[in-house]
Amino acid sequence: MKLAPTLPPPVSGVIQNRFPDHVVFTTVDEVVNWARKSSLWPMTFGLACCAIEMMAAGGTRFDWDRFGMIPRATPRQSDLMIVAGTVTLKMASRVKRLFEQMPEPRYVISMGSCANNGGPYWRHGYHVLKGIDEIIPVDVYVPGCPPRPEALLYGVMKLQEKLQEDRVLRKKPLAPGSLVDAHLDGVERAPDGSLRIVEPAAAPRPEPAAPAAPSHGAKA
Amino acid sequence: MDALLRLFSLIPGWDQNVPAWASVTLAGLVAAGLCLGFMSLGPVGYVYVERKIAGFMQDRLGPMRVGPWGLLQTIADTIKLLFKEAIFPAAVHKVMFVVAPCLVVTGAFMGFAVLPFSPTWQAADLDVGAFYVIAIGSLSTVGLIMAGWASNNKYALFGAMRSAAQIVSYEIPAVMSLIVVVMIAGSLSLQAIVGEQAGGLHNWFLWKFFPLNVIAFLVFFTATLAECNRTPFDIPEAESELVAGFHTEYSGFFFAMFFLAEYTEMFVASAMAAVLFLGGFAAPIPALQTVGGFDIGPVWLIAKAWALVFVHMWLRWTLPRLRVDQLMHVAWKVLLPISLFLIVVVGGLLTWPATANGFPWDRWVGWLLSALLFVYLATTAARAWRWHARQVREAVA
Amino acid sequence: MSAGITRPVTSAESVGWRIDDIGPDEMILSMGPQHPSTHGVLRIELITDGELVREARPHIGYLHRCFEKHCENVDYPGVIPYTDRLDYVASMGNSLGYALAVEKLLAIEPSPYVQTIRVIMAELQRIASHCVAVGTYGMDLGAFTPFLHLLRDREKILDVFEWTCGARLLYNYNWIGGLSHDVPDGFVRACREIVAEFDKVTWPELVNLLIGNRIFIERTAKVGVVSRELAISYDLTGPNLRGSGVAYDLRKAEPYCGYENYEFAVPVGEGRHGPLGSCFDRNWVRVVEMKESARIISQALDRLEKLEKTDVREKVPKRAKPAKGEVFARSEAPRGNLGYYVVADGTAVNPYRVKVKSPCFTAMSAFHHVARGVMIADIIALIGSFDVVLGEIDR
Amino acid sequence: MTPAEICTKLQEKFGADVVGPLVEAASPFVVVKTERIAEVAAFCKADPALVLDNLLCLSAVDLPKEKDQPRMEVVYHLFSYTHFHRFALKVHVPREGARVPTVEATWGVANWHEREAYDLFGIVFEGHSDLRRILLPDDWQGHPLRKDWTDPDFYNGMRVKPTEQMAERALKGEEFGTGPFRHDPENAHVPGSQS
Repeated sequence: MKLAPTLPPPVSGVIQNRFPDHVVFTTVDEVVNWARKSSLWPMTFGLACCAIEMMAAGGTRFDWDRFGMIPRATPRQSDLMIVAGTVTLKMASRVKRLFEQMPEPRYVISMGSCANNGGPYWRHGYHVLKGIDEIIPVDVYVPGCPPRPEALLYGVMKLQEKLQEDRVLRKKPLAPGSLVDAHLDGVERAPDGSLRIVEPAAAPRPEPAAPAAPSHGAKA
Repeated sequence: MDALLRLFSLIPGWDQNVPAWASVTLAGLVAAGLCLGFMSLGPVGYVYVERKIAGFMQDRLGPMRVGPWGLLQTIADTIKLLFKEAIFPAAVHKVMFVVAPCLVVTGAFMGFAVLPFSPTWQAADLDVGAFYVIAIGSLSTVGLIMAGWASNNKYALFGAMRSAAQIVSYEIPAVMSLIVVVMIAGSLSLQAIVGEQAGGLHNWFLWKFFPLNVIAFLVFFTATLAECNRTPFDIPEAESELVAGFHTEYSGFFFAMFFLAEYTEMFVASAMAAVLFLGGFAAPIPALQTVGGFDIGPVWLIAKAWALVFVHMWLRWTLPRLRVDQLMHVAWKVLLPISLFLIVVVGGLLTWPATANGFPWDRWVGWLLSALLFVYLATTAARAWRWHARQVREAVA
Repeated sequence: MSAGITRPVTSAESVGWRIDDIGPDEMILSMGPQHPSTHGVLRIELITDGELVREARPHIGYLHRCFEKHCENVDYPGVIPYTDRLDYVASMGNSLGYALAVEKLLAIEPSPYVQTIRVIMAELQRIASHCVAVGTYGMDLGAFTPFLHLLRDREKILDVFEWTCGARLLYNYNWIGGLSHDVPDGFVRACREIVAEFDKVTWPELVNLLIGNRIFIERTAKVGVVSRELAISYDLTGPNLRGSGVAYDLRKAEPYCGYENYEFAVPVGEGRHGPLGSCFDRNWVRVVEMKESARIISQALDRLEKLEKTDVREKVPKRAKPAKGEVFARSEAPRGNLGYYVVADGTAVNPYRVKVKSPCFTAMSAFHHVARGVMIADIIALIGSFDVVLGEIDR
Repeated sequence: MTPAEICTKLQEKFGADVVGPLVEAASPFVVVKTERIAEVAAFCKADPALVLDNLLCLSAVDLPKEKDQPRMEVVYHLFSYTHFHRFALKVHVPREGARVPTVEATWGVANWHEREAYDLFGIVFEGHSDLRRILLPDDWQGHPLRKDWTDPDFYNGMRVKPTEQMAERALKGEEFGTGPFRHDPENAHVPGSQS
């Protein structure tokens, strides 16, 4: 079953993802990708323990400014969200909103076990989100509790590698490795060649195993 | 512009065939293009330098990975911002939201029109050049308020109101200390002001009526620091208080425009300080004014302006920021009285009959007042330093 | 598309003020949970009239990680990693407090060698933690550079921790009845170097660059005055209490881990530049405490060299199962008195109930008192001066 | 004063309302009648010989399997910054419909402690100025630190209780990504294509 987040987004820009593979567009894509990966501005967004290690990564010894990373306080001006720490259920809606406030293209690094899957709070944490990928898509997972600053920087470098493969002007394949015209559930090709998301009702959606209505804990 | 027009007349047959208005328009466009290029490329340098300076002061390296020694860092930032989505939140006033950054950039950019890079390299030698720079500089206030209001965000509004209050307040001491220079030069034209200072280091207005003009320079520099929203006066975009101040809701290239305007304003303000007090394009030693027959005035002006920009950065990475009321206190209760006092004394010195009853009163009264002010300021400074040293000593003990 | 949140969370906001609560010229400013200087995920609602704050109301719980529930589900030693994550800036202090509480239940007395190492570690951690506290405080007020200088010097302390127990931030070091690892060879020398460098370089530099700065003093000295009565009523502890002039330090008043063997002063706020109990005083107490900690470390290192080396896991119980009973034990963590109330039911290997009295929780509960009538910029100065860590507030 | 002396003093003042004798534990305490706790608290703070001006900790304990009677306890750990002595008070409340008078007026810090006890145990503090949830979201159902608490499967569409399947994955070491936006090696999205 195909899951909704793996769908490529609908093509909306005038020049974005509209051109075939061609030496000109490839070069332009490379330049843009180089610029994007060289200037990843993270949001100053610390949740818990990992935020201290994130600060250390921005500090004197590890210094992520070497990679061109300047922390920005507002989501509008940041490219990268480093989810550093435990996401609780109360905070989850805020994290999601912050992610939505970031302009495209935006990237997410899930830093630390808690953000990856709930970490040590996985089993008994009645108020802990079981992984940030419950609510937002993640590009790179950095394991550790907390990860060392070097690990975070390695995660950033992995993201840079991933970014260099991105397609800005060129058309996107529907899934990596597949051909451009490969079929994907929930997406159809318009006569002009652009991709369109079909009505969500028609798209297969994951059904939670249990009903989504919260079953209450023991009441007093 | 004169230089451009002369350049045009070198083309055979130009003067005969091209009407004068066309020549002037063309020259204006070319001059504007040059300024624009200078202005847009400038921040590429400043941002890199600022990050390297910050790195140096904080014991780290700064940008290293993008190009050799990170030299391409700002270029990458610019390309990225160009290709970034520009978000228009649902509740913004769209027209104002777009116009605001344009207005801010325009305000910063128009200051270039009268900056004299050399006797001939100047877009327009207005008779009221000094006044023009100040007037056009406050255009950005309008832009900032528009940005804050149109964003429909409380933090942005706070930032806008703070910046309006700050820029309006600090303009007054800046103008007052500018008047001191204007009185000495007897002209508002920047060319004339620089012309008065030509002929070497000792002719700079900085040393005129020593130490009065040194104080005027410091007042002017402090006020422009505040007008550029730089630390310790960066409260309109105080990151730890107002998230990002008036540009909280701006993304992509609109944000880049604010960024551009900030650094351009910094350069214009520093260049103005250099023109008014440090001799502008005049070389410190007359022999260095030309190299191989070429006038290198522009180099001198840019070098002086950059030196002052460096001080801006130095302060930024050293000092904490003031609170709003303390900021107003500095403007209205410290800088304004000092600059008014300077106007009175310098004016008196300039208009006093040179020798009344055969006695050089002007010199004596002038030096006496100067000495009084100097003693006062020197003791204040010494007290402040002693106080700081005592704090440190007591703390360490 | 989104399979995450099925319905918007609106009712959580309903606890805020209503429209009747604010005057005609006032507005509500919501600060946090994502804000650069709320030190984590604190949310503060302010009623402001322009720049003036009439009323402030903190909302917490954005980092509630169910610590107390976990304690009831894991065994006694298993709680220690979770205590590390309470106050993640000062993990050594947290696990020490818990170990002390359970040792009281089990009636274990670790050897002097272990206790001395504990003291060294706790005091190193205090310096490291205050480095972050004072540094971020400077950053809140706009001075970026002191923060990075302090982070740089903190790294050296973390290096020693890493050398000893393998972790940089969360150590799981203070075990019940002992320690997880003995200190490595050369530990004493490394610590001496750190202390010497701290005394010679870091501390004078901090005072010169930040604390003695006129703007810093103007911003902090007359702001956020906490009286002695308010401090005691709201159970402010540690530097926050001492900043209000109460010279109460658990290391002196109820010594544990052999703190009675060391000579050190208890710094209190003196009202140097304004009323007693201001933000400056609280911060100043932290700054001086760092120096006193360095003094304790030097003495403890001397002591460690003279003591006979014992196995640090010698008294660690194989299976910790205390008899039925309960204990409330406090220790002086960098942020104040950290209390653990541990209830054992005598039948299980996991605690029946653990409640943490966290110093940041109580400090934050007094916040609305102090935040009345200040300016927005002072709110930031206030949060920083209480030095809250959200992991400990929300647990 | 020693705990015994404090206990005697309280018994003198409140008589039979100080229910139990002093329990000599690592932290000695007496049990007080629930209805009178506010008065006892005020007395403890005001009496010049006691001056227990500091509430160190207010904790609730759920004891559903207690032999004599299933109950909850609220424990007040007190300290004096004048005489430097410590003492503890306890009240017993029923597990259902627990109500305790607030001591907020005596110690300011009790405000938040009582809110926390209400949030996590469901104990209602009568007379409290602002009794609402403090740690958990307002629309949360139930009180998680009670012993009969079971995790709900979902809260607002977000999973709370891990499924067996997730547990299996975690055991196998497939640690990351259990959510709907999970990392799927076969369908890994191209960077920048998130929506």
